[in-house]
Amino acid sequence: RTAPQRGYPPAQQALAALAGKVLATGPNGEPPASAESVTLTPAEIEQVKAKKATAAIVMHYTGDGWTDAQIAGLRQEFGALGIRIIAVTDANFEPDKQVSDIETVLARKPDIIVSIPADPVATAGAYKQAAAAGVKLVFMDNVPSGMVAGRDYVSAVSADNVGNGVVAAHLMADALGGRGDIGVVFHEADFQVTRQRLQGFEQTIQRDYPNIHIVDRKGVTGPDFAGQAQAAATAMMVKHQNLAGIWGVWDVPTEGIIAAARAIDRHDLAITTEDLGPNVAIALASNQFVTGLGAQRPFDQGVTEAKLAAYSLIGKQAPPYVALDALPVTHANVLDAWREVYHSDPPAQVTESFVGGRQ
Amino acid sequence: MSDTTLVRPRTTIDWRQYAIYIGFVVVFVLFAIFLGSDGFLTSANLLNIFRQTAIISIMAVAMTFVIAAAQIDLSVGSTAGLSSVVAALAIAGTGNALFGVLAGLGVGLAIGIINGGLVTFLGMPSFLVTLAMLGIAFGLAQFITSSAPQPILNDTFNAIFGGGNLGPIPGLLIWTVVAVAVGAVVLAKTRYGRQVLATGGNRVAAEYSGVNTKRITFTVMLVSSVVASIAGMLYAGRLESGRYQWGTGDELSVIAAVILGGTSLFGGAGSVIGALFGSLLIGLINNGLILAGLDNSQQQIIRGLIIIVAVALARKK
Amino acid sequence: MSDTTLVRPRTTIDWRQYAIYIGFVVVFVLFAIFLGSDGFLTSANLLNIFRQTAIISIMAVAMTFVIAAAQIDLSVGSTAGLSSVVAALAIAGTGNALFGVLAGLGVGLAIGIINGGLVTFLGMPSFLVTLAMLGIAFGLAQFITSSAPQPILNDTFNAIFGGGNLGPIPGLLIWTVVAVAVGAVVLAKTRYGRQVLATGGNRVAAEYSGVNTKRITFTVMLVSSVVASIAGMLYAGRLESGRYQWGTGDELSVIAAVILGGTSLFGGAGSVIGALFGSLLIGLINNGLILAGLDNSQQQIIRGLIIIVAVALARKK
Amino acid sequence: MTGIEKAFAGTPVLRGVDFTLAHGEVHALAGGNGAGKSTLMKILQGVHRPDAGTIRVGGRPVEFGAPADAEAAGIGMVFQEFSLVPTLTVARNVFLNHEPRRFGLIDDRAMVRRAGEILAGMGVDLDPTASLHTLSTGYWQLTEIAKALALDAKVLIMDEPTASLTKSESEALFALIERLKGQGVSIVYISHRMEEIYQICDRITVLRDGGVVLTAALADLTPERIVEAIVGRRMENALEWHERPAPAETGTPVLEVRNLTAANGVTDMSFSLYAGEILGLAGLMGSGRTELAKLVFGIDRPESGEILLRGEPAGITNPRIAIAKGIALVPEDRRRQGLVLEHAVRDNLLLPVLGGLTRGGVVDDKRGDNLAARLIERLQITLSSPKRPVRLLSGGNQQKVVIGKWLGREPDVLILDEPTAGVDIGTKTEIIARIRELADAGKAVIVISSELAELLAVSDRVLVLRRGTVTADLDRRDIADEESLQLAVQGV
Ligand SMILES: Nc1ncnc2c1ncn2[C@@H]1O[C@H](COP(=O)(O)OP(=O)(O)OP(=O)(O)O)[C@@H](O)[C@H]1O
Ligand SMILES: Nc1ncnc2c1ncn2[C@@H]1O[C@H](COP(=O)(O)OP(=O)(O)OP(=O)(O)O)[C@@H](O)[C@H]1O
Ligand SMILES: [Mg+2]
Ligand SMILES: [Mg+2]
Repeated sequence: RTAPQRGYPPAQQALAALAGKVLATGPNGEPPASAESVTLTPAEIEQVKAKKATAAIVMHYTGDGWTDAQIAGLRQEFGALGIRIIAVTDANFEPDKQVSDIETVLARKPDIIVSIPADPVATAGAYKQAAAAGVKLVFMDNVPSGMVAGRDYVSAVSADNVGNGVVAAHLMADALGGRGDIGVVFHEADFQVTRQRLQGFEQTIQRDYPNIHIVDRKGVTGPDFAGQAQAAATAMMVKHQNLAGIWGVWDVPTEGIIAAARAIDRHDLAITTEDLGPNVAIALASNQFVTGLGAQRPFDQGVTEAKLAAYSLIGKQAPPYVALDALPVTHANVLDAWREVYHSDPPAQVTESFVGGRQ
Repeated sequence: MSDTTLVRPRTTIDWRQYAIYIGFVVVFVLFAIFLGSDGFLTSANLLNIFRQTAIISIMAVAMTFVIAAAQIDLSVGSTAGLSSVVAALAIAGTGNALFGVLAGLGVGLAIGIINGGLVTFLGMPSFLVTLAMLGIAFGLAQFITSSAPQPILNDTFNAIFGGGNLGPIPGLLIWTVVAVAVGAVVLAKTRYGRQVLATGGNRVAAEYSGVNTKRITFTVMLVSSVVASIAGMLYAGRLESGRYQWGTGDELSVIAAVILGGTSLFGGAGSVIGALFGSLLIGLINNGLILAGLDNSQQQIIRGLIIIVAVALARKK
Repeated sequence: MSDTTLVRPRTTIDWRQYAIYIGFVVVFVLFAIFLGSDGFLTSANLLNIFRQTAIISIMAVAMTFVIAAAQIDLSVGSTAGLSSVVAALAIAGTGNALFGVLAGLGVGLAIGIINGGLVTFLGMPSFLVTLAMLGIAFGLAQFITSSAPQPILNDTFNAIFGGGNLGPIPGLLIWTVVAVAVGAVVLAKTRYGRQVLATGGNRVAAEYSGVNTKRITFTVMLVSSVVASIAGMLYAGRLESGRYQWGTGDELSVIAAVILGGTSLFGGAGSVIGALFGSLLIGLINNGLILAGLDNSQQQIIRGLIIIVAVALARKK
Repeated sequence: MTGIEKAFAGTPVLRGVDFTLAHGEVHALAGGNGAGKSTLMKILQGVHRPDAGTIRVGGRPVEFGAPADAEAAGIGMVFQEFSLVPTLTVARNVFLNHEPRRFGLIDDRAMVRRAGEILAGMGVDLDPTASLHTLSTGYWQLTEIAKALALDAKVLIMDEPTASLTKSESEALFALIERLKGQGVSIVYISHRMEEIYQICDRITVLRDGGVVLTAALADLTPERIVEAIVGRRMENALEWHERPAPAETGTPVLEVRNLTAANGVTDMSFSLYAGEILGLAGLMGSGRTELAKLVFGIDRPESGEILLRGEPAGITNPRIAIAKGIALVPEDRRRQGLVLEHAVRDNLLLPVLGGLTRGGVVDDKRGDNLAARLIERLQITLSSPKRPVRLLSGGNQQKVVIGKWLGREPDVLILDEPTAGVDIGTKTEIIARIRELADAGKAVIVISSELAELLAVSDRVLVLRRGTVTADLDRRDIADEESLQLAVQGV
């Protein structure tokens, strides 16, 4: 096994060309509007404040950095708009629990529900019930089946998950110098967000990089994503002695991949993934294992969702689908990327472990 | 020399008798006081609590028999999941709700016969058998659907199972009442119920008394699976789709409800009504904590504390 | 618990003796034959099996004592999670690995004292107490970290706990060997071990024989939590970070390993070596099925089938 | 012990009991079932704490919070309900919590050896490595005794140690007691068997309803006087044999066993039982009496030979069929085979007859309660309430519940395995009378008893079993006395 030499110009050009572009389209094929286009005038903000509205945030899950940043963004913007948050629920990825959560928060008669459906089919009934009760709905990432923007809900705001996959693919190609065998650790569930990432990654590899071969794919189902991913990655490396890289569908499974590579001394393994979690950020900063990732902008996404909710209160016409482009993150820009994604300084551990001087 | 402090029969420890009811009332009153303004007491919300706990309550009725017979069934959750997808597929295939129901029940029967058979005739520990079955049923459900949800467009089915209401009363509430009523009478008032308790209390003595303990063990496992398959269809009807994840992790909630209700994990004692209130207590807490606007981590902490305190307080009485 | 445990189906005793070892050998041989070409037999892979099962094995040692004493501990998984984040925070705060370890152990001690105290002195069922504690510890871990992972940059800590190797031997393997050796000797060869078995086998008889059954119950619960907190630090070391999800769902795997190993859920019997092989068997199956390239749903099905068949076959012997 | 008082759940059990045990004496403690014997001794052993009264050991007042304290004070006890762990071996039970250790670790080999020595000292051949749950009551009893002996106690309490032993084990035990006495050990001996008490005891204390009604040296007491003290009224000797009109041993027997052989030890056994007959089974422990009962009742399966019921092959493959065909078994081991200890007395009594109580699928609790009440009445079962767990009953009262379960119905063939173990004289008479009643009503009865006197009192005919086969079939009238039967049993 020869250590791949990093750096592959075609990949770098592809990334440059991608900057600011959104590849995904809305749930009903709507073209994406940009987040920057969603704004409120001071007058409109006063109008909203006067409404003294309440909002409930109904999440599929609240256990990771991404949902945290989303909620932080929502809290900040709702605060600024004088909208009170009366409940934040966590369905622990269980659609039936989410249905219960919706029923329960409806008992508190919120004006707004910002939510990410854990399942587009199963939760539709409950969301329709909410819409019928006159609650303004704003969705993140994913929309319940059979609901129409403008009629049943205000708008859907999503990260460009396809784009994130594409970015990670180009970063992988760059790290492998355009050639080598790689493995894929994907999310074995019917979850649109993670499916789009997989699709973006694999299609890009197959389309743009004929010398890179996906030789093994293994799914993780949770709850122990890291543990499952470690077992999967280990098996891949045992079976394919010259495996050059592995893509992880988001940062938690990727931590398992890192542990696997570390455990069996594969320090030359190139790992790319999605989402800028602290641990993968540290890996990037310290130049270990992770060579790059595609990051969403969950905080901005939250802010945008809050603004769109405000639109509905004052009857302002909202775009049906808003998407935020994917942010390529490498060792070089990891600290800046953190500030951009979370609107806060990177944790000490990340800055400390940055090798090769401050930026 | 007969004393007045009549402890009811089949008591292992007295607290079991009333703990759950006291705990339930205490928690309810507290919520009513502090969350009344947040819509806790609205009839809509109270019905929510029933709706949200119905499926667990129904499985808890059957689990009460299983545990009273000194067995355990960890496969109820994934049996529900498998039944939900099989029913959905059958409906999609035949367009006929009845076939869906039969297919779902078939799943329960098959799994129950396997669980019961292995435990009864090979003498394998029910913990292992049903744990293995948990994986098998879950895997099968995921495999045959390649983990995609199976929408159910048949309104009759969705109305009967979970979705519909009878006037103001949610269908799920009716399902619960029926299941609990039947279960309570059978366990407390029929020969079969007494034999279940005897089998769980002392299998050899029951055998010497002419109880067919193999039959008892087999039937409690069978019924548990069949009820779980009905629960699966209730999920399917309520969520208008079958999905392999329906019911994931329910086994723990169901067993918790049963134990909260005063049934001993070691068998020989059991209370169906207690199990219902165990299930309601958990649902009540979840509902109240969400209305209180706590986030998930805080909910988890407080739920745990409430359960401990409720049981401990009642224990003192 | 009551004298009714005087009677237990004989079957729960016979098959246990060898089931797990036979099952283990059979599965291993099959995998060696069919997966040899996929690198199953490479020393790297065999070490992987140990590495991947180590944490479960270690918790299973302590759980063997808990179950042999006729108790149960559902809180081990989330105790591990809480200890991992507390240790990580302490290291981040003090920059000193030792403080991290002490903080982690402190978590185990605190939880163990609460669990043990409630079970022993309030006579609450350990199932409920530890189920409640599962939620509390999980919620706390999520709350104090606001569900963010806590990276650990201290190389000493990461090397000692899980990360490092001693020459070719993974540190986790050494942890396992030590835990199993100590556990096996204490259970089989010391008076404390006998007292645990007696307490679980017939509490009243143990009391009559001068055994302080309260002390036994308290200590098994305490040790279980402390060991779980060590397991949590092993997660932290292996994944170079503390996170509230570490250990989620481990309670079932741990209990399954113990039962597979021939310990009766009804207490009174227990085998630490058996529990180790129970844990290894599960890990072996997972490893083999992943190498075989099956997707998760197929793995689930086959794992279940293998467990049933392995136990059933051994049962016949 | 002076002024000892104890109440359970408000029910007084001991009302100011004084009890003194002299150095090196064997002191009998007698009384009806539920009189408070075991409770009194459990207080001395530190299991229960007295509500009032003081305990002195060697003149010094002591407070026992737990059995460990009593053991430390040199007191050991053979518990009536046993203090054994079924999942452990005989040896591990014998040395439970006192295991011999080397370098801090348990020395199992030494333990097995010493357990073997103790058992040998009791004249018992029992494998110390046998797991207890595979053994029958007789062996549990012996293990329990060995366990107490292993303590080398200065004061030894024996609560009905011979209840499920046969004569030969009992004799060995008595010899041992003599030796211990010689070594200055003081012994409290609880028993319902008059002849034992006379054989080995120096003094006796009689309890009735939790109070002492008699304490005296045995030398100055007649058996009648003691019985009167126990039951509170004069009564004729229970174990008097009344010759009954011998049933016609012609025509087809109700039960016939031909060349029966089974894995449980029964080999080539043959006999027949006629309507209206009471057949006694005598034998040493392990002689296969219980095993025979288990075969007839369908618990165990025969390998060869046949069982005929009224001339027809019985075809009994499980207890349910046996019961349906009119056979009832009062099992030997009340704790393991007879009772659901956590369940109410009432529920235990009704368990076998629930079918008959069911109306429209639902059990008629009113009729059930009445039936239970009648049985409790007839058997003089002492309890605070039929709805309380049978576990809380005294040993003898528990045994009465087991018998009551089957007296509730009218079986054609009634098999009683050690039915009067632990039952007091008053009730023993009642039970024997009931057995005769059934026989007179044309029912066939098999009585297994290790108390030969009792066997001779009820039987019309006695089968002697040895190593699982019939070695003698004696008409009661041809048996001169207990000794001659004992010789037949031992096969000399
Ligand atoms: N733990 C307990 N709780 C409640 N009542 C009890 C308990 N133990 C004993 N009793 C009651 O105390 C009374 C005396 O019981 P004890 O066992 O001392 O009688 P005993 O003289 O030993 O009778 P036997 O000859 O049948 O053994 C009985 O009525 C019994 O029901
Ligand atoms: N030496 C021994 N070691 C271990 N187990 C024994 C031994 N002897 C007998 N047994 C067990 O005890 C049972 C037979 O003894 P048991 O005492 O029940 O016979 P029995 O004829 O009923 O005599 P008794 O009625 O006096 O007990 C058998 O089931 C066997 O399992
Ligand atoms: Mg007694
Ligand atoms: Mg016998």
